[in-house]
Parts: sequence; structure tokens; C-alpha cells
Amino acid sequence: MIQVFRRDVVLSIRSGGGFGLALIFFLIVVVLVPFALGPDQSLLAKIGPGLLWLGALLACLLSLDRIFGMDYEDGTLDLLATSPLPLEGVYLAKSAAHWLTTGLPIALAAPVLGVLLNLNFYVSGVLCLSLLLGTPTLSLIGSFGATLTLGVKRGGLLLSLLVLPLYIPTLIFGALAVHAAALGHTFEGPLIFISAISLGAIAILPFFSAAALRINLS
Amino acid sequence: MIQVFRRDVVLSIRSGGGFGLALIFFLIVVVLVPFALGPDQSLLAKIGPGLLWLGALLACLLSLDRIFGMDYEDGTLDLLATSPLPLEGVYLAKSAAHWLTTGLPIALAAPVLGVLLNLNFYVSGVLCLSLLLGTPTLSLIGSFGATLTLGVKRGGLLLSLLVLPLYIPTLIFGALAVHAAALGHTFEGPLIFISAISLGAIAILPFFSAAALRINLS
Amino acid sequence: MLEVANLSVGRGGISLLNNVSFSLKAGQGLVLRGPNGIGKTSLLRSVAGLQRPLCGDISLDGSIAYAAHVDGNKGQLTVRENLNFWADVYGSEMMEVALIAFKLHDLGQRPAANLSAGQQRRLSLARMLVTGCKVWVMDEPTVSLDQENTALFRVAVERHLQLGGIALLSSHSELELNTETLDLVQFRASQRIIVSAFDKALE
Amino acid sequence: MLEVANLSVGRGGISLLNNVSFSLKAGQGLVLRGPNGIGKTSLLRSVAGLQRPLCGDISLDGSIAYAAHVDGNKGQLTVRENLNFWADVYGSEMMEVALIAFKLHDLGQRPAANLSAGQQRRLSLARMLVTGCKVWVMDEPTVSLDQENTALFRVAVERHLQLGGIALLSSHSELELNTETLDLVQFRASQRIIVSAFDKALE
Amino acid sequence: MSIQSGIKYFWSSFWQLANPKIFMGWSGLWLPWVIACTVICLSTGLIWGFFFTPDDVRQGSTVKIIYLHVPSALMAINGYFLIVVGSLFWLIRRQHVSVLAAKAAAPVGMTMTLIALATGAIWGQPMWGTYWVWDPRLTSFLILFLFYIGYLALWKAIEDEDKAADLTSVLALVGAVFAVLSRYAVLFWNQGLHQGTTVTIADGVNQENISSVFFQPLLLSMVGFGLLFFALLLVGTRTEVRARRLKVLEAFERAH
Ligand code: HEM
Ligand SMILES: Nc1ncnc2c1ncn2[C@@H]1O[C@H](COP(=O)(O)OP(=O)(O)OP(=O)(O)O)[C@@H](O)[C@H]1O
Ligand SMILES: Nc1ncnc2c1ncn2[C@@H]1O[C@H](COP(=O)(O)OP(=O)(O)OP(=O)(O)O)[C@@H](O)[C@H]1O
Ligand SMILES: [Mg+2]
Ligand SMILES: [Mg+2]
Repeated sequence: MIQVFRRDVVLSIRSGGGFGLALIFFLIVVVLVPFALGPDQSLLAKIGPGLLWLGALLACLLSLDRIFGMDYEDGTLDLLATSPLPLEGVYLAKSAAHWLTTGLPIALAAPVLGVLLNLNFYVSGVLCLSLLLGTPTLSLIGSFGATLTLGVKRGGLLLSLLVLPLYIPTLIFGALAVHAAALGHTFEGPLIFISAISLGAIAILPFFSAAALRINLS
Repeated sequence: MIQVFRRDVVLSIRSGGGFGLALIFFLIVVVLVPFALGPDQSLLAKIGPGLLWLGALLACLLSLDRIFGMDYEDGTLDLLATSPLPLEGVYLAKSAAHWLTTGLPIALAAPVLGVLLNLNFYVSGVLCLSLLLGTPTLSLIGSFGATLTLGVKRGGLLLSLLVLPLYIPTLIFGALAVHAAALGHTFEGPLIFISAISLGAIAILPFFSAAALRINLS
Repeated sequence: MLEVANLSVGRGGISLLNNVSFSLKAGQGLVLRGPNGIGKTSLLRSVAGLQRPLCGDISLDGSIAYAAHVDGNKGQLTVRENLNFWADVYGSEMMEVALIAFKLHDLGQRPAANLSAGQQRRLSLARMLVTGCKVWVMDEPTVSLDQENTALFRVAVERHLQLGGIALLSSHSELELNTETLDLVQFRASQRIIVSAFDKALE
Repeated sequence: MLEVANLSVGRGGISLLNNVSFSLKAGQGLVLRGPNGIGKTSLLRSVAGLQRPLCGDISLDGSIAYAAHVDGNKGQLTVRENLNFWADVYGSEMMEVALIAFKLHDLGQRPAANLSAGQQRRLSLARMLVTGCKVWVMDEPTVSLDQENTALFRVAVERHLQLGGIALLSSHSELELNTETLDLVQFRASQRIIVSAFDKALE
Repeated sequence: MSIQSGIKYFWSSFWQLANPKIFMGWSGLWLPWVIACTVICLSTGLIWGFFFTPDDVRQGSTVKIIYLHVPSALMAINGYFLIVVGSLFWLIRRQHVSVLAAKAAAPVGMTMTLIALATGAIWGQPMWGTYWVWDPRLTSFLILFLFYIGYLALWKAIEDEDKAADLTSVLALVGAVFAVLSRYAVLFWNQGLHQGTTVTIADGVNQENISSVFFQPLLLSMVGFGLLFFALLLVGTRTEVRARRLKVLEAFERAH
């Protein structure tokens, strides 16, 4: 498992991807929004936290179909499936690698980008925390979706379609936590929900994903 | 050229993609936004037009890397390059197929989704018009970006990164036209700009793209 | 010990091979032969556990390593990194041996994408050595290899058998290995369509 | 008429072959031979116009069709649709001839993804017929083919030559074609590293 | 007969239904009756509701949308439930009929969702002054709609029937878990404008919220929609079974 994780991280860095790109995509979404919505400062400050969560989600989404897609197309997945590694482990390793190269850098950078949208220090901290707790779920659910659409060429959009409804609880609680913090309310409730979803995802998704992988390979 | 266009459309329909999916992704973005930003009706109405433009842009973005990617990976692009078709023609055909399966359905559906964000009939019409004039540019620029990142595996994020800055003028004028219509101002100016950009893209991008293709294949 | 008893395989609702049986003891190899499309790949995939057979039993002791038609190397990783990954996955120490066996040491630092077809193939053959598995299942292993490298392959397989390994191969060319061959034509399924219990009940 | 004069090719900053010259008249074929990694693929790609040669001239009259190591068929399209696409691109009417020449008529409605390796290869060979081009440039065309299908290939090439075509092939196996062969070992570049004008100026 | 053997008998005859041939015979026999009941219930319910009930004091005649809105909303949720159950039976017992029923339920459920959304939107204009608000109930339905589309798209995208059955079943199960999550998340997110549940199966009528003048025809059209759903489900499943048989025959054609 750790080998698969390490290899996936290296591959994503080698292919001009890696930590930087998810981040930059995130940055660009944040930059584009004022163009789309107009430069009204107070409006932007109001929707800032939610936008950052949305941006994180989309950045995550963009790289999903390649989690398993590359290995499926070039035959590596067949080889991995015949190796002694359990498919559950492969799934977890790949999700972890995806998180490390997209979710984590985004979570760490969000407070910095928050400055662009006038978020204060406290809200930024909560944003960062909520992303740290929530992005693993995004990667886990995304990889699960990727195992379902493995055999489908150009499956990127189908994948998004399958995955987005599953993202909604995380998005709601994530945005809720930051909104609550911005209004000075307590934000522990939503954060606990996010963590619970993350833990639940780790607990159940590996089995379903491994099953989907097995089905798709046969 | 017409053959390549026809084949690409068939391929995109066969692979479970086709007209529907870009649309659905667009719908999903519209659905996600209230979760991220909160359900405040007047706020959503205010940012609605911009959001729809942003959604169209992102839906377009998600399917870009497959325009040339599939053909490159399975060797078809080599074969096309040695065929009597000019690469400029291949580029145009592929852009057109991409537009037909993403841009066009999105433009036509935008007025319907406008209902979700409380846009009135008049503004929806302008939105539809601006998308009809603007989405060809998105496909053309996107395919151009795809020719640049051809050799890069998992190039999806890099591609978005290259392409997004080029999308900004179209996005600005597109959103501007709809904002202007919402405020009751004239909107012809921005629409003319969008059309000019589209025409410019058709005029110059084929040559650059063909050059990029040639470089990437050698 | 690899034992295949009364195995039937099919693809896409059509049965291909019926009642294939063979058994390989430690040190034995078997080359499957048969015209294009008879079902060699399907059979090998079934043995490797990648495809559910229609019926029949496959029993083996020892671990299995599979090499498909395609190479499955990662173009962005160097030759060494590719092998190293599989060595890690299988917990083996055979890297250097494999590099030498297939004359890859000079290419060690080269990204796999920049290899020629034959060099790629050598890399995927080296991978089999690296796995340290007892049973090798290989689908047309010598494709794209020149004569010299085919000889390297022959040596590797013969060594593997001498050390008590098992090899199940398919090939269209003469491998000149000291192993038995099995012509699959005799097993070609006559009643071609697979009818599942569900479909049967429909009639 | 295909004429290659003093051609040098390289890859990734390393020169591979120097001063290759040959000329093929209508009806002539040439099989390139040489060990793995010598530069056969690079040479063929240069001839097909996919890769810029380091120096030398390639002149040909007539159109060229190229078949690479990989098949390049679209898995989601059927065999017929695949061929039909290329027939459209080349504006040719040879579809049915090609289907028959490579015994693909029974597989016409099958999506290419569901073909075996040898059937895929037949499809990409049929594609060459469909192009109707005069010059065929093919990189290891008989990989994965069984004997019967190799014979079909041989017939197709010989017919092509009889009709005044030209064929430039590379192969590791004995093709038994009635053509000349050219061993590339004699052209192997001695001074391996390519120094571009820019790099030269730096010295 | 002891209770245990009774239960056993029930299950064995229940699984018998999953045999395609028995299913086809059984469903062919019952289908006309189901359709007849559907027509009777639905037409009386709707005609009674539309023409023989008074206008509401506050809502005027728009209240009559309720006879379409509420039943279709219920059936939309029902469809989802059926998909999950059918998928579960398929994954556990490999019963083709159950997964084909799940597949057949999807388009029906999706249409019901669409009807609920459309009638709701039309109702919303006079009631709330807008076609759409981001209310939890409404939003949940939009998500449900998306799920239906995704489920159907996955069926369509995968060529091999059994593989598609497996993968869509996995999706349905995971989707069910997240659907429950979403339902609660959405409640946290927004309290909403939409009416609370006033019709519950358990206590029949809640007189405070809805008077029996409206309730009786509503109940009838709800039963009618239920029967309609069942009828469409039977038709759909029979079509899927036939399509499956056709595929086998086609393969035979090609092979011989
Ligand atoms: C597009 C928007 C709408 C959707 C998706 C929607 C959805 C639903 C659903 C799912 C139910 C059944 C809930 C249950 O019984 O548990 C329901 C019932 C109901 N809806 Fe809507 N609705 C929408 C708009 C409206 C509007 C605009 C009104 C009018 C003010 C309305 C009034 C009602 C009423 C009175 C019920 C019956 C409540 C009950 O007895 O349970 N709905 N709706
Ligand atoms: N989905 C499918 N539907 C129908 N037939 C299929 C499907 N997939 C594969 N086949 C057929 O199954 C047969 C066996 O394929 P397989 O790849 O096992 O052959 P093979 O013996 O390995 O051939 P080759 O020597 O060409 O590699 C082929 O005739 C192929 O056309
Ligand atoms: N980017 C690169 N950098 C350095 N060397 C490269 C690069 N790409 C290819 N090569 C080398 O160029 C040589 C020629 O490759 P080519 O594919 O032309 O060989 P080939 O004769 O076709 O071999 P084969 O018989 O194995 O197909 C090989 O030795 C290969 O390792
Ligand atoms: Mg095979
Ligand atoms: Mg080569």
C-alpha cells in the first residue's frame, strides 16, 4: 500500500501535476469569480468562505478520473490486481495520494487566499480546519466514483455526475462551519459532522470500491 | 474534416457522454452554489448570471483534456497526422465536435436553469445569446490548450491552468452582457466583443494549434 | 503446482474453450498455442484470477505473476523506478538480478516512455523476475524482441523452471523452450453462446 | 518512388542512425532489420513525416500511410466504423476489399475493444488497404498474428507491390516476403550525442 | 402449519417470483388487473379532486395541484427505495429480475420526481411568488433527480449487462447512505418554506392541517399513483426481461 501511495505521488509530481497545480487551479477559480460576479467588495466578502469551499471541491473533481484511469488504460491495474496487495489497500493508497496532492495543499493555502477575499484570521483558521477535515472525504468519494466509471472512456463528466450528489453533505457542513465562524457562532457541530463523514467514508468505501474494481477488471 | 467531426461526436455519445453530460454538470454546479454560499434568494439572484457563465466555463473545462488526449494515447493522432487531412482542419473539426456536445447544449439549457436562480425571461434570453456567441471560443481555446499539453499525462490541471487566463476576456464580456441586461442597460457592446473574440479565435488558433500538434508528435 | 481441471472460459456471452485440463508441477512449463481469437488471453486471465471462468477449477500453490499483451510500464518513471515499485509491492530483492538478466542496467535511469518497443518489453519481462513469484503467466512475451533478447528471455524462463518455478505462456512464434506445448484448437467450444441460468429460464 | 538520401535520425539528444540511403521504385519493398533500440521506429517515423530527421533528404511521390507499433483503433467503434472513418478520411472505396482481405467481415459489427490482439492487428492492417496510399510504412506489422493471418498479410503486401505500390517495413521475425532487406547495424551512429547549432556556439 | 414453516413457505414462493419465467407468467396475468385498478383509482381521484372539491380559502383553486404534487412526490421517493432494495437483492442473491426491476424503476421514479418538481414550481409561483426557492425539501428533490440521472447514465455507459447491474447496484447502495446524510445535512442548512409532512401513513388523517374534503380524493389519487407506479414497474421490468432475451437470440443469430 505504501508503495502505491508513494508511486502515485511521484507520478503526479512528474507529470507536471503535483502539489502546485491543484493549488493554482484553486487560485484561478478564486480569481475568476470577481470577473464573473463583478468586483463588489462587500458581496465578495460575504460569499468568500463558501467560494473557497466550492473552489476546493472543483479542484478536487478535475483530477479524479485519472486516479485509476491511467493505471486501467496502460494495464497496470491488471498487474496490481494480480499482486498480493488487497484492492481495498490500493484504493486507500490512491485516495491518500490524491488527497496529499490536491486536498492538503488546498487546505493549507486557503487561509492565504482568504486574504484576497477579506476573510479575517479567525475565519481563515476555521476554513483551513474544515478543509483539512473535509477534503479527505472528497478524495475518498472521488476515488470510489472513479472505480465505478473505470471502463467508461471519457468518463470524466459521468464521474462528476455520480460523485457530486455524494459531495453535498460535506460541502454543506464545511460551508456551514465557516459561515458560523464568520457570524461568531459556534462551529464545532458542523466540524464534528464533517469528521464523522470522513471516518464513515474510510470505514465503508474501501469495500465498495474494491468490489467495483473487481467487477470492472473481470 | 467532416469525418473527424462526425466521428468525434459519435465517440462522445458512445462513451456515455454526449450532449447530456455537460448539461448535467452545468446543472450540478448551479445546484452546488447555494450549498456553498447559503440559500439567500436575493443574493443568488444577484450573482445568478455570473454563476451561470462560470458554470458553463467549468463544464467546458472538464472535458477538454480528452479532445486530443484519447487520440494521442491510442496512436490515432499519429495516423491522422500522416493522413491527407490538414492538422488545422483536424483541430477545427475537433473543436466543433466539442462545442456541439458541450457548449451548444449548455447555451440552450441556460435559460431553463436561470429559473432556479430567479432570472427573468429577458435576462435569460440575453444569457442564452451570450453563451451561444461565447462558447465556441471556449471550445477553440480549450482545444488549443489541449494541443499544448498533449504529451503531459494527467495534463488536466495543467491544461486548465493554461486555458483559464485565456478564458477571462470571454468570461468578462459574457457576464457583463448579462449584468447589463439585468440592470436594463444596453448589452450589444459586450456581445459584439464576444463575437469578435470568437472570430479572432477561429482565424488564428488553427495555425498555432496545428503547429503545437506537429511539435508534440515529433 | 498449477492444476487446471475442466476449465471453460468465454468472453462477452460467447464460450470459447471447453474442458481445458492440464497440470504443471514445479519446474514445468507449458506453451499455449492456437490461432488468433481462440481464447488464449482469456484462459491466461482466468488463471491469473482476472476473469471468472465459466466453470472448472484452478488450483495452485504459490503466488502468481501475470504479464499481459500490453507492457504496463509507467512512462514517467525510470526503468529502475518501475522495477523498484514492483519489488516493493512483492517485497522482493531481485531488482539487480532482473536488470542484469535483461541487460537493462544501462537504461536504468531512462524514463520508460523513452524506450523503444523492445526495450519496453524487456522491462516488463524483468518485472516478472522481480516479483519473485513461483508461477509465471505470460501472454506473448517475446513480441517486439530481437533474437538476442529472445535468447535472454529463454534463459530467464529456463532458469526459473530450474529453480522450481512454473511458467504458462502463450505465443505465436517458436519459443524453442524445453517445455510442452498445448494446442488449444482441440478445446474449441462447439456450443458457442453462453446461456446463464437466467437466460435459460427465459426459454 | 521513395528516395532516402543520407538520412540521419536521432531521439532525445542522441543520434541513432547516420547516412542511411536507399531508394524504392514502384513495386519494390524493403524490410528494415536491426536489434532492438537501433532506431527502426525513429527512421520510419521520419519517413512518414512524424519526426524531423537530423539531416538528409526524403523524397517521395505518392501518398504515404503509416502503421505504428500500436494499433490505433477506437474501441468504442465497430470494426466497420473504424475502417469507414479512414475510408472517409482518405476518400477511398476499398472498405469491402480490406474486410475480405483480412477476413474481418464476420467481425464487422463487433466493437474494436472486444477483439483479441491478433484481430486488432488485422484491423490495423486492413486500414492500410483502405487508405489506398501508394507507400506503406509499417512498424512490425505481424506482431500478434498467427501463421494463417501472417500469410494474409504477405498476400496483401505482395499484391500491393504488384499493383505498383511501395512498402517499407520493419520486423524482427522472418516475413518471407519477396523483398530486399536492409540491416541497419551498418548505419549505427558512432558519435552519439547530437549537438545543436546553439550548443555548438556555446563551446 | 407452524409459523416458521409458514415464513419459510412465504420466502420460497417469494424467490420463485424471481425466476424470470414465473415472473413473466405471473406479471402477465396480473398486469391487466393492475392497469384497470390504476385507471379507476386515478381517474376518480383526480376528477373528484379537480372538479368536486371547493377552492381553498387562502390558496384558491391552485390548491388542486396537490392531487398531482403529493402523490408524485411520494412515488419519487418510493422509486428510489425500490432501486436500493432491488440492488441489494441482486448483490446478495444474484436475482436478475430484482435488478431489472430496479433498472425499470429508475425512469419511472425520475419522471415522478420531475412531475413533483414541475407541479411544485407551478404551485410556487402563486404561493411564494417564485418558481423556485432553495428550500430543503425542494433541494432534496433536485438532488434525487440528479441521482436518478447518474444511476441511469451509469447503466447506459456500461455495455456488459451483468457488469452494469453490479456497478449500478454498488452505486445505489452507497448513494442510499449518502442520501440519508444529505437529508439531514440539508435540514441543518436551511429551515425552508415548504409545508411539513401532514399526511402520514400511520395516523391517516391529521385533521388540523388538511380537511377531509381534500383528503379523501387525495388519498384516492395517492393510491392511484401507487398503482400507476406498480403498473409501470411491471411493464418496465417485462420490457427489460424481453430485451435481455432478445440479446441472447441476437447473439445466437450472430454465432450460427
Ligand atoms: C418544486 C418544488 C417542490 C417540491 C420538489 C416539493 C416536494 C414535495 C414533497 C417531496 C412532498 C411530499 C412530502 C411528504 O409527504 O413527506 C410535498 C408535499 C407537499 N407540498 Fe411540495 N414541493 C414543492 C413545491 C411546493 C409548493 C410551491 C407548495 C405550495 C405552497 C407545496 C405544497 C405541498 C403540500 C401542501 C404538500 C403536502 C404536505 C403533506 O401533506 O405532506 N409544495 N412536496
Ligand atoms: N466482449 C466480447 N464479445 C464478444 N466476443 C469477444 C468479446 N471480447 C473478446 N471476444 C472474442 O473472444 C475471443 C478470444 O479472445 P482472446 O483475446 O482470448 O483470444 P486470443 O487467443 O488471445 O487471441 P490472440 O492470439 O489474437 O491474442 C476472440 O475471438 C474475441 O473476438
Ligand atoms: N527521449 C529519448 N531520449 C533518449 N533516448 C531515446 C529517447 N527516445 C528513444 N530513445 C532511444 O532511441 C533508440 C531508438 O528507438 P526506436 O524506437 O527507434 O528503436 P527501434 O529500432 O524501433 O527498436 P525496437 O525494435 O525495440 O522497436 C532506443 O535506443 C531508445 O532507447
Ligand atoms: Mg491474446
Ligand atoms: Mg520500434
